[in-house]
Order: sequence, then C-alpha cells, then structure tokens
Amino acid sequence: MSASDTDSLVLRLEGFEGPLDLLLDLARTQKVDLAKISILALVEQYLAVIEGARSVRLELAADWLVMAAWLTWLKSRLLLPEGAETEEAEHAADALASRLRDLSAMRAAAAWLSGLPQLGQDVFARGTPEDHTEIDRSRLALDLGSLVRAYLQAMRRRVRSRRYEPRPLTLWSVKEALQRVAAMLGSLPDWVSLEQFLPEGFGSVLERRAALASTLLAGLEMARGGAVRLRQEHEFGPILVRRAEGAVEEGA
Amino acid sequence: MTEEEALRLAEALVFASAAPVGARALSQLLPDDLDADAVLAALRERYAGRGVELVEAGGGVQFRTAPDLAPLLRKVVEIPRRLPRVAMETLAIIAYHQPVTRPEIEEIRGTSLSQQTLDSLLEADLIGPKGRRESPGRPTLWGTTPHFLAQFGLRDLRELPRREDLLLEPTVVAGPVGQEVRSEQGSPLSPD
Amino acid sequence: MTEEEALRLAEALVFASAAPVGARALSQLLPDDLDADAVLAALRERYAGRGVELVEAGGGVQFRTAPDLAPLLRKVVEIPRRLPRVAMETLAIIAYHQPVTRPEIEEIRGTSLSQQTLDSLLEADLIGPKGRRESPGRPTLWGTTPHFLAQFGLRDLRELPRREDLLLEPTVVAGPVGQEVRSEQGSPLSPD
Repeated sequence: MSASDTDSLVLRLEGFEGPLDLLLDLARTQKVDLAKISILALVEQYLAVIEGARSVRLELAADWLVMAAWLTWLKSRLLLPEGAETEEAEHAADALASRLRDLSAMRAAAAWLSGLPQLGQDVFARGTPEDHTEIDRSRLALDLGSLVRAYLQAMRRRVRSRRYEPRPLTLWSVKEALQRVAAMLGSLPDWVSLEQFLPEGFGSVLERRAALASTLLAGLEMARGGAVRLRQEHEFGPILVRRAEGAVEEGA
Repeated sequence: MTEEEALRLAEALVFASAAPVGARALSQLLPDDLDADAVLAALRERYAGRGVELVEAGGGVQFRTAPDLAPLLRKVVEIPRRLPRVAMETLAIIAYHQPVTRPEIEEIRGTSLSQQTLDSLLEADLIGPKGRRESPGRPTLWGTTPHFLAQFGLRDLRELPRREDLLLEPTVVAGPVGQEVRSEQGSPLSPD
Repeated sequence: MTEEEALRLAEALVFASAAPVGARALSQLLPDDLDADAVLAALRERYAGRGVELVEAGGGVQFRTAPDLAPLLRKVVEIPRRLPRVAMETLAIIAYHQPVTRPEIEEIRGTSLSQQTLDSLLEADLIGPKGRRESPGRPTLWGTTPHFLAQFGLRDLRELPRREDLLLEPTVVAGPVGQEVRSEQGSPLSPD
C-alpha cells in the first residue's frame, strides 16, 4: 500500500462502519482471494491506518482501538517461533479471516439483492387493485409485526412530545441548617446532641442523612467562626454542640 | 418506438397507475408521431372479452375486472380487515403496559382515546377489563384476552418481543429527556 | 368451463389481487378437471413479452410491469425511497442467518445496529419478529417476511444464492482468475 493510499484511508475513516469494515476494505486492496490474504500484512495496514488517524484525531472510538490492541497481540504471536502460542494465534487469524469472509459474503448478498428488480422501484404491481371481498368483520388481519410497529410509532411520538422538567429539590441545605442552628442556639443551656437540630418529618432515610450532614457542616462552620463548640466523646459517638464561651474546640 | 412498443408502455402505465390514465399523460411518454388516443384504443381492443378490460373512468382509462367475473371472484378473494392505526397502537400499548387504565393509555399516546377505538378492541375480543385500580375514581384496568394471544399466534405474553429488543431504550435514553421517559415507561403499577 | 374461460378467470383473479395469488386460491374457483398450475402457466405464456408480465413471487403469482419499462414508468409513477446500504446489508444478514438476534447481526457486521436501520426494515415490512431464542435473556429472533419475497421477486428463500457462490467475488478477484472455485464456507459466527 502506498503512502497516498494510507492518507486517503485516514481521511475516510469516518466512512467505515467499524473496524471489521475497514479490515475488509484493506483485505480487498490486497486483490487476492479472501482465503489467501496475509493476516500479517493486513494487521500492519490496519495499525498503520489507525496510527495515522490518531495523529490527526486523538479521539478515536474505543472499538477501533480495541481491535488495534487485539491485532497487535495477534501480530506478536504470529511472529514468535513455532510453538503453542503461534498455534493459538493461527486459530485466531483463521477466525478473523472467516469473519471477513462472512461479512464479505453478506456484502455480496446485499449487492445481489440490490440488483434484483424491486417491487415499487423497478417493477410495479397494479396501481388500483380491486377488492372483491364482501367485508367480513369477523376476521382481523393481525400480525406481530404490525403490533410491534404500532408500539414503536406510539413510543417515538411520545418521546418527541416530552419535555424535561427537573424534580424539585427536597434536601435540607447547609444554608437552612445554619439558620436553624443559629435560631435554636440561644435557648440551649448546655451540650446537646447535633441531632436535636434536625427538623421534623423526613420522608426517607436518604433525606434524614442529608439533613444530618448539612447540620454537621453548619456546626463546623459556626465552630470555625467561634459561635459554637463541638465535642465528640468517642469514635462514632454523638456529636455534641454548645454555645462558645472561649476557645474553639475541634470535633474529632 | 414501434406501435407494439407503445402498446406495451401504455399497458404498463395504466396497470401501474393509482388513478385513471388520460391520453395526455400517456402522450408525454410517447414520441410525437404516435397518437395516444389511438394507442389506448388499440389497447382496449386487445383486452376486449378478456378477464380484465380497459374501461373509461374519471377522465382516463383503467383496468377493471370483466363484470361477468366479479360475482365469481367475490366469493374467493379474502382480505381480512386490518385494525386502524389508532386501534393497533392502543392494542400494543395495552399489551405492553397491562393492566393499564384509559388515562394512562392517553398519557402514553399523548392524545385522547375515543370510545369507538376502545369499543372496537372490545368487540374483537382482543382486550377486556381486568378489575379496577384502587385509586380515586377507581378507573377500570384493561388487559389483553386469551383471544389476543390466539390471534397473534402467541403462547403467552412473554413471547412478545421485549421492549429492549425493539431498541426503544438505548437511543432514546440519551440525556435527561430519555431518563424521564424511561422511568415512566416501567410498569405503571411498580413504584420506583 | 373451457380452458379459455379458466384463463379469463385466472387473469381476473390475479389482476384484482393486491398480493401474490397462490395456485390453491385459483383451484378453488376451477372445476376439478382443470389444473390451476397449468392454467397459470398458460396465462404466463400469454403475457410473455408484454408490458405487464406474470411473475412468481412470494408463494404465488402476480402481474408486474416489465422491468425494461422501469425508466419510462419512473417518470410518472411515484417511487418510494430506496433502502440505504446499511439497511440492505442488515437485511441480507437477516435473510441468510434467520432466525437471528440483534447481537448476532452486530457481531457479523462488526458494528452496532442503529435504531433507524431496524425501524426502516420493520416499517417496510421486510423483517419481523420470529419468536425468542431459548437462551439467557431470551432475545428476540428476527426473520424475513412474505413481503420480503414479494418485494424482491423471489419465489422462496431457496432462491437466494448460496453463500459459497457469493464468495466468488468478481470485485476481489482482479483479472481472469474466475475459474478459481473455493469450496469452504465461512462459519456464520466465529467467536473470538
């Protein structure tokens, strides 16, 4: 393959439907029977194309790179002296060649189908078919295909007509906790548990935990500012709060 | 173009057209030296007495079954009725979301559901009431009938293609719009 | 009923129907001593070379315009859009590997299958669900429809070329290497 070929492939990379598509195209450029392609040559060409493409566009899709990594492995094994690993690699190479053959056969089948005169494209059925049926309401023409099509239609229309509305936030914020702690502080004679500052009536465990975290943050904030003191007797024990009189004590 | 070729073309054109073909439409396809009226006349003559005849209709000509054969055909050609699109969509939604209430079907289709549509599905014995939802107004729940399974050749409802196999979700759920939809797509009875 | 009368009747029956007509439908109209297949064969002969021809497709016979008239008819008859290449490839894979699941199709093409492609094939009534595979997740199996055969003018799926014949690609074999015959056939799914 010449350098100019590589360049044009790099530019065309977006036109390929995935790595297998590119590999098949490269195999075709070897201009031999697919059964006789050199997997090694193919691997080198693919890696060259991917390397070239990466120098132009760093963001190359994952499946291209996964295939590149796999082919690198394959190449390294194929180059090893005879041994168990080479055998394994040859199996893998056969599997790859076989996949390419199958894809190639399906391409050819698609081309063959496209070449047939298609109803409604190349040949036409009667434009005004006559219905001599006396309509018998007892029978319905129902098939799974039309049921599924109808469902898809309904769901797609629904997606189009839908608007996004964010859910209202119900979590107790640090700001709210600060206000509440500040408001309640004056009436506290001595150390009280932080949990005493939580508002009532939480719907879920999650909401309660969030409120506790907000209240703790509020307490820490106020302790930093010297308004309160925090204390924890032991690990995981209740966190106690009282109005500050002197130095600030850090919570454990 | 020979006269025979013109005849072939006229035959194919009249056959394939969804509406009657006038001489003017044909003449656009014919070379100047061929007269469309004459070609159509020759075509009519060729089909005279056959099972299908060329008749004048709506400002042009059209193929029609010979009148004497129509009664014979009437007994045989069986074209089963298709459900209207709205009914088919409603049926599909009931099949996939059952048991489901009428407002829920309307919510999914994004439009109101006519009594006629519901009646037609009931008459065809494709759907039936499946109790009531214990919510304000106690709306009727709808589901599919055993006859529905028989009509579609299904052993049971699990034979319906799964929604994920219809590719509804992977592309639909791109971004917050999709997520919103997905969460409501789940069975209406199952809470999040 | 004379043979000529049988021919008229068959002509009218096939002309009237929107879908291919099977020999059995015709034989119900004919007296016992007349063979429906023979009548249809005589009808085909009568229409050979005309602007409208009798062709076998999708399990029956249908009148269709002669392929050579397509360029002229396309000027006046409305044509739906052709399927894009990706859809044709997917259709070919489904036709050859059916019943087949979506992941298998993706495996063969080496890339994911878009919603749009599957939709377009479903909407054109070329493919349909064919039950589920009894494997984990019970994925939906896809296959071609009767309309697929009618659309491409195939009598049945056996009219598709054999895969090993498809592999003798004139595009890959440059030069006069045409005689080279390969017997082996790629396995449909070779896992890594």
